[in-house]
Amino acid sequence: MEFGLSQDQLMLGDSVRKFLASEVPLDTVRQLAAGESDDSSVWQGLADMGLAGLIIPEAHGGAELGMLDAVAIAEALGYAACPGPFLSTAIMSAYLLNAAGATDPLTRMASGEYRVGIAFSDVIGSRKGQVTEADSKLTGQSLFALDATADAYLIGLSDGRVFMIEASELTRSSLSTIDVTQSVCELSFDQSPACHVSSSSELVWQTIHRGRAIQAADTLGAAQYMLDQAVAYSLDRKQFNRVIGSFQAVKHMCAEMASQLEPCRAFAWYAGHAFDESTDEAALTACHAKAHMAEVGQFIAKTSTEVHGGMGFTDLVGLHYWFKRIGFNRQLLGSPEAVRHEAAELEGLC
Amino acid sequence: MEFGLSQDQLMLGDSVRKFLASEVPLDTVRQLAAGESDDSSVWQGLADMGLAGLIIPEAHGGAELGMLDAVAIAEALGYAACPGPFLSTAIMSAYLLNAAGATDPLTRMASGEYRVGIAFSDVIGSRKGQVTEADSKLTGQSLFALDATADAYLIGLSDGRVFMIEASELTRSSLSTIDVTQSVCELSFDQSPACHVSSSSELVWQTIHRGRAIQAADTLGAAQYMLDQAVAYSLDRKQFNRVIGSFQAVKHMCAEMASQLEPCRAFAWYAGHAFDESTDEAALTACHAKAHMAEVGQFIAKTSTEVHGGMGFTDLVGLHYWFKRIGFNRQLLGSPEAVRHEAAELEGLC
Amino acid sequence: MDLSYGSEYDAFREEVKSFIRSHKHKQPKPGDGIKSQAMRDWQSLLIEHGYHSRTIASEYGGYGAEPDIIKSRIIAEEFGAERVHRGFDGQGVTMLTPVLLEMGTEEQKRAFVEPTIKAEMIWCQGYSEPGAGSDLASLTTKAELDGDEWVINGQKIWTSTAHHADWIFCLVRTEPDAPKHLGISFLLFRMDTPGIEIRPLVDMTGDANFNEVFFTDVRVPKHQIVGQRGQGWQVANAILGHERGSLATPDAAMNRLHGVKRLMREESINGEPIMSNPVFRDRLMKLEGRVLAMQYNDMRLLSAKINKNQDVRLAGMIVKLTGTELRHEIECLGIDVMGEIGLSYGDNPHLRGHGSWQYQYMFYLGLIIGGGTSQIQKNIISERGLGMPKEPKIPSEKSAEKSAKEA
Amino acid sequence: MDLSYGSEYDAFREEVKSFIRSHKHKQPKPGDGIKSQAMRDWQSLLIEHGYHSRTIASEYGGYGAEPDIIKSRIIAEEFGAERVHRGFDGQGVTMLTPVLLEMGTEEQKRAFVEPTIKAEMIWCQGYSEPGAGSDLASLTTKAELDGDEWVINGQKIWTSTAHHADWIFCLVRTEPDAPKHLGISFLLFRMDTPGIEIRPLVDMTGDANFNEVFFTDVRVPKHQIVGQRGQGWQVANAILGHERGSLATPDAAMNRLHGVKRLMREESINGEPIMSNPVFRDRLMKLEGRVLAMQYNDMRLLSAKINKNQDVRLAGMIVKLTGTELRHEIECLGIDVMGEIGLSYGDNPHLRGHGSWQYQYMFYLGLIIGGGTSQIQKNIISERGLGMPKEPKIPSEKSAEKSAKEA
Repeated sequence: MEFGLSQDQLMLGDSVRKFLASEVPLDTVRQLAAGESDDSSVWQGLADMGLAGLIIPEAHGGAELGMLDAVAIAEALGYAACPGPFLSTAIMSAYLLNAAGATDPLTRMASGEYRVGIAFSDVIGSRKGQVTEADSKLTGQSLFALDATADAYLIGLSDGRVFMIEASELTRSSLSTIDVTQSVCELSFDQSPACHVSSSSELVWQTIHRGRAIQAADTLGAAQYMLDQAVAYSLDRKQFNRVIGSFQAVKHMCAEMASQLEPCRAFAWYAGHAFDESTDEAALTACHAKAHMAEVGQFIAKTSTEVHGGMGFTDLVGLHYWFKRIGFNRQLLGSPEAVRHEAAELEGLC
Repeated sequence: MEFGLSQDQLMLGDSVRKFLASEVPLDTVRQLAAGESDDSSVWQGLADMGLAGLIIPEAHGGAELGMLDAVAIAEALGYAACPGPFLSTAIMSAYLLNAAGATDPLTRMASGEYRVGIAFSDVIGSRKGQVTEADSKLTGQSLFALDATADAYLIGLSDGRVFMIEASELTRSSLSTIDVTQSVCELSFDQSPACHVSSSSELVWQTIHRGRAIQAADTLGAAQYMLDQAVAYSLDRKQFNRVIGSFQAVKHMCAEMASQLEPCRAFAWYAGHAFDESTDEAALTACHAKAHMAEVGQFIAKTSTEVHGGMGFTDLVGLHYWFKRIGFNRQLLGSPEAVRHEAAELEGLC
Repeated sequence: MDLSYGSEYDAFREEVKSFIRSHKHKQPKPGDGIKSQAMRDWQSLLIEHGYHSRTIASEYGGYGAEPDIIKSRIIAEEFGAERVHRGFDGQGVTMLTPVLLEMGTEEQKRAFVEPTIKAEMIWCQGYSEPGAGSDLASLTTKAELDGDEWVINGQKIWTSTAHHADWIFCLVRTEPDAPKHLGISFLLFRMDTPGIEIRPLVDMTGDANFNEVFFTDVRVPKHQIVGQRGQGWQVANAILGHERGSLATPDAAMNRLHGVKRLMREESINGEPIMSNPVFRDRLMKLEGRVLAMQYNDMRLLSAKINKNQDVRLAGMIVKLTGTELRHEIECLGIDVMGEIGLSYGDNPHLRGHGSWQYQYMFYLGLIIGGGTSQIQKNIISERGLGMPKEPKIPSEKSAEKSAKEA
Repeated sequence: MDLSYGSEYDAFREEVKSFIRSHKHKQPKPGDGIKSQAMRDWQSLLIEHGYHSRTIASEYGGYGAEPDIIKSRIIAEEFGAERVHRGFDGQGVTMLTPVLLEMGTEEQKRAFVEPTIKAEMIWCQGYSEPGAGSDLASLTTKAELDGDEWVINGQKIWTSTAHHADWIFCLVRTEPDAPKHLGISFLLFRMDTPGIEIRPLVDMTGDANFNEVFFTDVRVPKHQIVGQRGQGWQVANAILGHERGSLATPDAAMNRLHGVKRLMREESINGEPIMSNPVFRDRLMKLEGRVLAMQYNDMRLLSAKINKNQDVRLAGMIVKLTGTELRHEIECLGIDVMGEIGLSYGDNPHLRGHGSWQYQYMFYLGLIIGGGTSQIQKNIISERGLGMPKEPKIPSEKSAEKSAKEA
């Protein structure tokens, strides 16, 4: 019996953390925020480490690892507020395409040269005019598609069917959100030719739940960063002749953050593991992990900023990029309220 | 422009507080808890001060005062965890009977000799078999009727009609709850002769909303007592060579209690005033005051107990009688969730 | 309980309404800056009619009326109801003017008050420093007397409108050997004095709402001090009281809550308006209860200004803490009900309310921190409001060293 | 990640199951007290088969097995699943026995361990005092040596099962002049010693879950001390670690959460089951997420006991704080969903779950406070878990007086 990451998983996480610490410093995020660069070189770097092909079968050039490995990596990516389409291309699209037997793009995805974004809003909860299909041609709009610079997109229709469409066949406009590290866009289709990938509603939901488990781990990492920074800042910053970390109020704020956050680590691990073992409660666990981590993350994002005082509010320490990443993960792929409602449905409570 | 209690209202509140401090000490509550006495002598004392007839017209022996006066008194009663049917007889029944023109019992109610309990569960939310009426005879059961030793009861039917029935015409059994200071009972009717009082659904709801405003004020008083006790205890109790009130954690717990509680005072006043002025939003304000005060009260009940440490958990300081009174007010006449739902309905939001 | 203002004020209210009707076309337009002629003209017009600087003596450029809180309230209500520009309200107007009138020399009053209230002289505030935030009295920016001039070196932070300001009112340490609260002086000087560098301070909203200001051998005439040497702390504290109350008004919170209601009616998911979601509706109602509590608390505070016998110390003390937290949560609900659309920011075409929800969510987190963090507020409430003991003094390193040396 | 216990444990699990099947009819019945023969027989049977006192050496009356956390877990799981009595678990068993085995003399081990684990000798704990709760080291109950006897005077509080106990293990101050942590000794003595008075301490639940115990010239043989004079603090702290973890197990929390689900399915209002109320359902799901987090955290803690390389210091440290608060909130939801029926208590015929909701709601507030209040827990987490500074020392009055005298 061993609950936790294996030696290999720990080493994988460590190597990603080291890479990110040296190759994706805060400046990278700032350049992205200033529109001076995009996430392509970061993504190529991650792909070179094998992250783009993480769960892709070896036969298609991937590492054929599991969701628990992915969780360990997502935590590291969140900790660094690392840009790039790990969630969309490396997890959601790779999983869905492979499971649907549409394996053609996988090799190029594993190498990092081909990015497949995700447009599943119609599945999760549609806002306005849904995307419709006739004769393998799509018409309509898809909001908040993941990855504004993908080469192709998987479009989830409200009936659970999934189509793939090349970026060249649609109109795309990037959408600004609070979080510059995770790009989204609006897609417009007008009789745009698309390729049928799957008709399994079950598959599209399995994909979404995997995405949610990854989001939970990403928020875990981002929140851990914010807690670590809060403790470090409180031990450095002096007011009233004392480091502020010696005030009981500040100590208790940090203790409350740690108390909420620490159990989330085991939770995120289990959420990954449940998919690897295909346990019955994998979907339910992913919903709960995503919703719970969203709430804990929000508390920590606010509290860590408060511990930093005015500095937390400025761009000087850059803490707000993590604050916003946590906020982004909260709303995308289902708000906490929506996901808890799904959890209740999965349990047959409503 | 003057927002607050008048000089007369302040004096009224003060005289009640003084009376309660000397005549209704903690021992009274303990005797009640031990089943060694009932609330009749306390109620006679309050009636002698004019509280039983507070809102009853002078023509029927009452003081003909308003809901703001009643709020000021309810706060004092809550502060002392004072037993007695102020809510049921002096406010709800007195208001309803007078408004319905059923003025016969009012004089005896004002003198304190006649108590009229309230059985409105069927109106607020029925649990099981509702009370039915045929030929002015009631059949069925009513749960959690206010006042286990009343001389008569007002029974609210689910269609909003109200009947009055003498205690001798029904079967009654007292129901134990956490709060020994406010008595409730179960009533059973079997073709029991009753007297029609009103067919106005509006009137029964107006009565309930008044009751809620009074509950809010009662909880305000009880919570203020718990905050005052927490501060006093923290300045007395020493640990680690310091009064615990000098620890920032304890100070901040008290500051948080005060921050939530202090605005409730103005809220409770306004809730009473809104009825006196018959403003359109009186019902809505009462719902909000009741629900908000229930949440604030719960926080203070828990936090004050925590400040008292183990002492708060024991019966030695008796703090738990206030804890339970706050809990009682929370659930009776509509839980916070139910009352907020009603507020949303009153605003036309659902 | 009497919530009417009395019939004697009805005429005054009519007067205000009539002014607004006939003059509101003259108010500055959204693009007009604080230094525009439109702003100055509007400001003069308001003062002339007594709707700004109402109680400031006419010899200093004000309207010269007796203080009347109800009249002030009526003005605020009517301008608010009609959404008409209330006039320029910079820190020179709200913070410096009251202190000059109380503690300035006659010369200073004559020189500064009129141009300040007429928006001809824009001020910024130089209090906080990177190492002196909550513990403001630890500030280290120093001013040394060199002949007839102060020579200032150091750095300030959180200086809003520094780039527009003509002048700064600034706390500096002039008596390095005095106990820390007694070594501070309050200086006034021009922002174009050589040696001043302004760096915009971008914050989490993406805007530069504040600045850092650096002083290198900035030379200031000796007489440009308010109060005596070493009295700066008292001078500043007289003003700080003015600042804190205005950060979180319950009426603004109620406006935002109504904004959330509109959002919940207008936004739909899977064809259902968000308002039909009972979980969000319950959160909305919970917040409404809290806002109502703060609104009635505010009426109680207003009442206490008019009726001197009402004790509202605690009721006033909790406003900043409770109000800013409440507002932050209202903005959060606004974001949450929109789902993914709630993430929109910047030039996103799907923004609702011009992106105000995310912006205000962050800005109010800033306000929770600024003007006395929630932790400082709780200290104040427990100590001054509830009579609990102050944090035990920890000997400063300096004095610890000192006593070590003496021993 | 490997959540199986491995095939080598399957046989052991079968063995436990088989024992339970064939013996469970012998377990004590609900009415049987801790001193009943049924309890003692059951206790001996469990020890004989290695399901209680499993790792205690057979020379001291235990089963004498090597420690095996997985076997212990399997025993717990199987007894839990079948709801079979786990054996007597009083403070003598859980707290005193480990310390005797570690720090007692050979004579003490032989005299006390076997009767204790066999439930023939019932113990109570004498640590807390009215003036020494969170600050336990401030205890003032004193023991003075008079010839060959300690003479004890003072008072203890929070002494559970004092009225059933044969013996007490007790912290007393024996070295009044030593620094406060170094002046304490750990004594064992009979509860029928003259001079001991027990007063039941009724708590908010209405039960007397605890007692006050008063000592007046209680005379105790000198050798009934564990460890040396003045070592009592270390002895006690070795035991305190054992106590805290068990207050809030996530499995029990999940059981209670399922109880809330049952309530919500079974209770109706206006003919609608409460489960159809989305607001309560959302609260239920929120709590379920929190319980799951604690359950997986618990699996991580178990794993770290088996796999020595896993660091779970922080994960273990937060269990008491988070678990008790969570449990309190679950009980609260149970009350809230019932509306007015949730108020039922005592002999009310409408009680659900024998009144457990209100009882546990209060009892868990007691647990939030007891065994280290939430404030103390947060101090520990921030200091030992996050490496933040200790609260600055405030000089004690005594030492302040002392230095004043010396000066």
